[in-house]
Amino acid sequence: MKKLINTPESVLADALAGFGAAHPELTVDLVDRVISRAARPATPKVALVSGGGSGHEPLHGGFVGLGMLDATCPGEVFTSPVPDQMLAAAQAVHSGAGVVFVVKNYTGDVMNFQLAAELAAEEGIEVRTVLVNDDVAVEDSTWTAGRRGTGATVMVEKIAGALAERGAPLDQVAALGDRVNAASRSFAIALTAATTPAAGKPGFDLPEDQIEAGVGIHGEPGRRRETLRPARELAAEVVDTILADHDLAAGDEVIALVNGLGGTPLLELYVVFGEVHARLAERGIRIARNLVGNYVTSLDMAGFSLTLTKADPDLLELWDAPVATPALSWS
Amino acid sequence: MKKLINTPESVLADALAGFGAAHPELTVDLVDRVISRAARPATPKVALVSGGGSGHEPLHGGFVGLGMLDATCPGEVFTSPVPDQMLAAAQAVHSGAGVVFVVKNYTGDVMNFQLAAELAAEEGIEVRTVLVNDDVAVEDSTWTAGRRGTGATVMVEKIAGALAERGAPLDQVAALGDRVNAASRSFAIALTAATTPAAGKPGFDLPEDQIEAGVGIHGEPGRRRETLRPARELAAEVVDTILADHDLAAGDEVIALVNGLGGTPLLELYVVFGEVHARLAERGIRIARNLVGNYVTSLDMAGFSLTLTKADPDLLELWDAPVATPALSWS
Amino acid sequence: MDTTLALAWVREIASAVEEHEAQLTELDSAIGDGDHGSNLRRGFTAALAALDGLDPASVGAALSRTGTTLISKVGGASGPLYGSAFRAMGTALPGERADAAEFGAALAAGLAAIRRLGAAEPGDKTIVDAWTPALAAFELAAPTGFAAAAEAAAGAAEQGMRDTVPLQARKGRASYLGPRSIGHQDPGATSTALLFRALARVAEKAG
Amino acid sequence: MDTTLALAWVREIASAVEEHEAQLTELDSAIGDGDHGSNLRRGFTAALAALDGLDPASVGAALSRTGTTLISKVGGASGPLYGSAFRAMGTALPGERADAAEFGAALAAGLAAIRRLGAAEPGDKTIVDAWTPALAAFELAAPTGFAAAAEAAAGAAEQGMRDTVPLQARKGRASYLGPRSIGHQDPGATSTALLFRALARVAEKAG
Ligand SMILES: Nc1ncnc2c1ncn2[C@@H]1O[C@H](COP(=O)(O)OP(=O)(O)O)[C@@H](O)[C@H]1O
Ligand SMILES: Nc1ncnc2c1ncn2[C@@H]1O[C@H](COP(=O)(O)OP(=O)(O)O)[C@@H](O)[C@H]1O
Ligand SMILES: [Mg+2]
Ligand SMILES: [Mg+2]
Ligand SMILES: [Mg+2]
Ligand SMILES: [Mg+2]
Repeated sequence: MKKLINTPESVLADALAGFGAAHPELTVDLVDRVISRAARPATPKVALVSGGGSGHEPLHGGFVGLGMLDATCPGEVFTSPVPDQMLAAAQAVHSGAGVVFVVKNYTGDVMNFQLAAELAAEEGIEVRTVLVNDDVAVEDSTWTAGRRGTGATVMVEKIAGALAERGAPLDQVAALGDRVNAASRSFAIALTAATTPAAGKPGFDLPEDQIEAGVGIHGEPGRRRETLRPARELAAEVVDTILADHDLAAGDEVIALVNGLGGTPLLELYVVFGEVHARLAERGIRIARNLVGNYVTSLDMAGFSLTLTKADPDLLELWDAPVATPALSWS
Repeated sequence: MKKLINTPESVLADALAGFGAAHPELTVDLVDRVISRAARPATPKVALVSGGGSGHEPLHGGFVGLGMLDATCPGEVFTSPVPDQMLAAAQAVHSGAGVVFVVKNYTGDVMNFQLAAELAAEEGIEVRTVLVNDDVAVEDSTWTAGRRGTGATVMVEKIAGALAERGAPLDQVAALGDRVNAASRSFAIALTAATTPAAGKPGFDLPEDQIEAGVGIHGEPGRRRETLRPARELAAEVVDTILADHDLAAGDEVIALVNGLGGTPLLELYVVFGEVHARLAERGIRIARNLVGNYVTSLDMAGFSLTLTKADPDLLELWDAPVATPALSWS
Repeated sequence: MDTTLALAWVREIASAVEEHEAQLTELDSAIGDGDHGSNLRRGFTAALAALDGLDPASVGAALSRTGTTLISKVGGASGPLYGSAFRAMGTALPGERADAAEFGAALAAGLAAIRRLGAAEPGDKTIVDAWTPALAAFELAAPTGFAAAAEAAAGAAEQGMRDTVPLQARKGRASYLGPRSIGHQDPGATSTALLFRALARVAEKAG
Repeated sequence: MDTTLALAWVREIASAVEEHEAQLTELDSAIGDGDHGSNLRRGFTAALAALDGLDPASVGAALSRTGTTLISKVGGASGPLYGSAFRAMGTALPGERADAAEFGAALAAGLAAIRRLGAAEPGDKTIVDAWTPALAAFELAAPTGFAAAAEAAAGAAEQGMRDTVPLQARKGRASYLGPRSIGHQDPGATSTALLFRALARVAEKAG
């Protein structure tokens, strides 16, 4: 394992210190491990708080700022943060209008945020939870842990964040978050496995001509192993898998995220985007907005995920609203 | 070799098609291989044109837009573009106020841009060339090819681009580009080698506990092989190497770029930034502005480079000026 | 069980977790995200620190403190699950000592907390698959004394742990693998077996 | 040399480059960026297409066209260098045929173009280190006829190529490696040797 770290144990603390030094416009609490906006809102606004394991950067710290998250609490690498952190994050940014927890659907994240919501309620903070579960690779039933939350998190945080910025009330912001999640589906393909600092070796072995289809963002293997094929075929497979599960028809518009998992050159992500674009065009579906780059990563994993969010004029208008965060910024 | 491509031969064409689909605000000429701003300036302005081999994304295509480049011409992977492309780029954005070529100092880039400048002059386009040569790993003498251009390219393109946007004349924009370059120094460390689609295997082998110090961005080996050490020690080595060659004293301010080479997780880049920040602070040098992320990459290479640009109020003011490009955006 | 034994149990778990950290991580790498070992080590190291110098008034005090620490230090799935279990056990043991029957009831409260929070059924390939047979064995053997009950529970937990191998996971991260989770031993069931083996060891030493 | 031979030379180079693409890439990976093989293949494939159907009026016409194509298709260091060299050779050969002395002068013009653009000295571990001895050998043997001169040039180019191994690069990408460039054969000198070997081959065939 080769990593630019001091020790596996200190990665999170060291990265947070660096993040704080790099982003003076944000407040980084190194003790509670909370990243929050330094400026408090002039009038009370709904606070968006997210959090999850580290190793997915820029998610979530890179999305704290105007028009998106108010705070986040990073856990250890690939490990959900603890309720104390979540509570501290909520307390740091609660301005009286309530807090929305944006939670990716993983057993650990869900349980810890549930305990945190109970603690917050005891402190008199009103909390709503938006559960993100967009990964169609995973079987979804009442008997399973359900679908994972992946790329749609960016969509939910951007769009619900824009609405919160406009002063919408708690229930409305949470309902919009749910709506964006329901309109989103994702699927990922990995060319290599991620190596966590703690494990020190790749989560799984993958021969030179093999890929894992249906992987998550925590280094776990996917649903099946396949042969590496040209980008055109992989993109078609991913698009078709998503469309088979998505309420999208010819004439519809989407927001598309072609997301790098951390170890894939941007050049290749643009190749994939071109193929996704072409495949959707064949189906009569137009990409109205897009992001291409590393947004929800899995450390050094090579590969990509595609997220498609069915768009409508309301969602597009909120998508276009100004945002100013380390990783997403436009006006 | 595992890559998200169709064929090694079509990588550039496919990526450009994807880039064009992803960025409708830019014009992508797939025949001449030129990326340029779609909107023409209302009044003549100096046009900034850069270009170089592909595989360094977001450089340069990701820096085309308001406040930065007017056009770029991507070459094949790690191969300088050809004079025809450079001329086409200049012609696409020349509005009567002249063109500045921002050229990274590599034999191929320099010679091709030189031929292009001759062609442009024949077409009546006034051209100035800003040569970027910031890499202190390389011996600089009249007997050698001189220092490579790396991270400082971002600084030059951002700051000279801001001045051009304000309507400054050709010589002034070029002179500022030269000044930014002269104020900048870089040094890079690689943990792994890059694999080009054409070669199909890593440019060099690097054992599990070894790193290459003083690497460039074209997959070439570095100046020396060293043992992997904690991020703190590597950052100190890089900072000290740069300071030994830089006119920086206690009390000075810098713009710092901690740049990922393509395969290093952002989490680790923040660890490195924290250590760089601390080391500079020990020397009394303050980081006034910074970028942390993948800006000048070398395909899938793991590692980082550090660029320090000595700042003054003028440079900082231009650095802070609005920019709206795919990879750099603020207002 | 008395307060000294409760403290000794947590210490014994901590050293077992430290010793088996790599194994837990290995198992979690195969069907999860490779952090179960470091998660539990971080948690029980913190628990040791939290218990340091503590003079617990009840058997449950040390366990409650351990649970609270796990919740606030571990994260992931195992943090809230084990944390809630220890808190529930702590609440169920308010006295200065507890006999085997009382301790069995506490173990039952622990399992109930895990199932309330995680909603896993036996057979889902989780902690529940080791804890459930361990509890049953403990209760069955309780009349023969604490040490014997703990020994029976440890053996049953280990059997439950091994029995997770052929199961397809339906809860936790391993469920994302679908049929590919079959053939691997569950990391959480493995750490539960360590927990019960630690109990048997301190109980035997205490005589 | 006549126009047919000039065309044959470019075609022979193209097939030599295709055959040795992997070797050139390998050499360029060791001390450069691993694209010399694909650069030249792209260039000479384009040159073949540009020459297709061309009925050159002079020996130089085919070479000029080749040079222009290399400049506009190759990029990198080798594109402008070889491109300018072929253009200079083309300009130096305005007639329908050229004898060995005239062709030697064209080779000299090619080398001058390379050195004007690239500013490399002999010993800098570049194209110049193969072209310089090749030119000298060609001129020396010119009186004995074109084929013999070309054969001598090819041998000298190959010797020059091998002699780059112990050199430390002072120009081009390999110079960034400093002393670590020592012990590797220069890719550009290698492709120059291919160029001259192709010349010897077509000259011999033409008798
Ligand atoms: N819903 C659940 N109920 C009981 N145990 C569970 C549940 N989900 C996961 N687990 C247990 O947690 C273990 C994984 O713990 P850990 O690796 O620390 O957390 P994470 O999965 O968040 O990385 C699994 O092996 C499994 O035994
Ligand atoms: N200044 C120069 N003069 C002559 N030849 C040079 C010079 N610089 C580089 N070369 C030659 O170019 C070769 C590399 O060509 P190529 O790999 O195609 O271009 P690049 O270095 O831009 O990738 C080197 O092996 C060397 O022989
Ligand atoms: Mg985890
Ligand atoms: Mg090159
Ligand atoms: Mg885990
Ligand atoms: Mg090369």
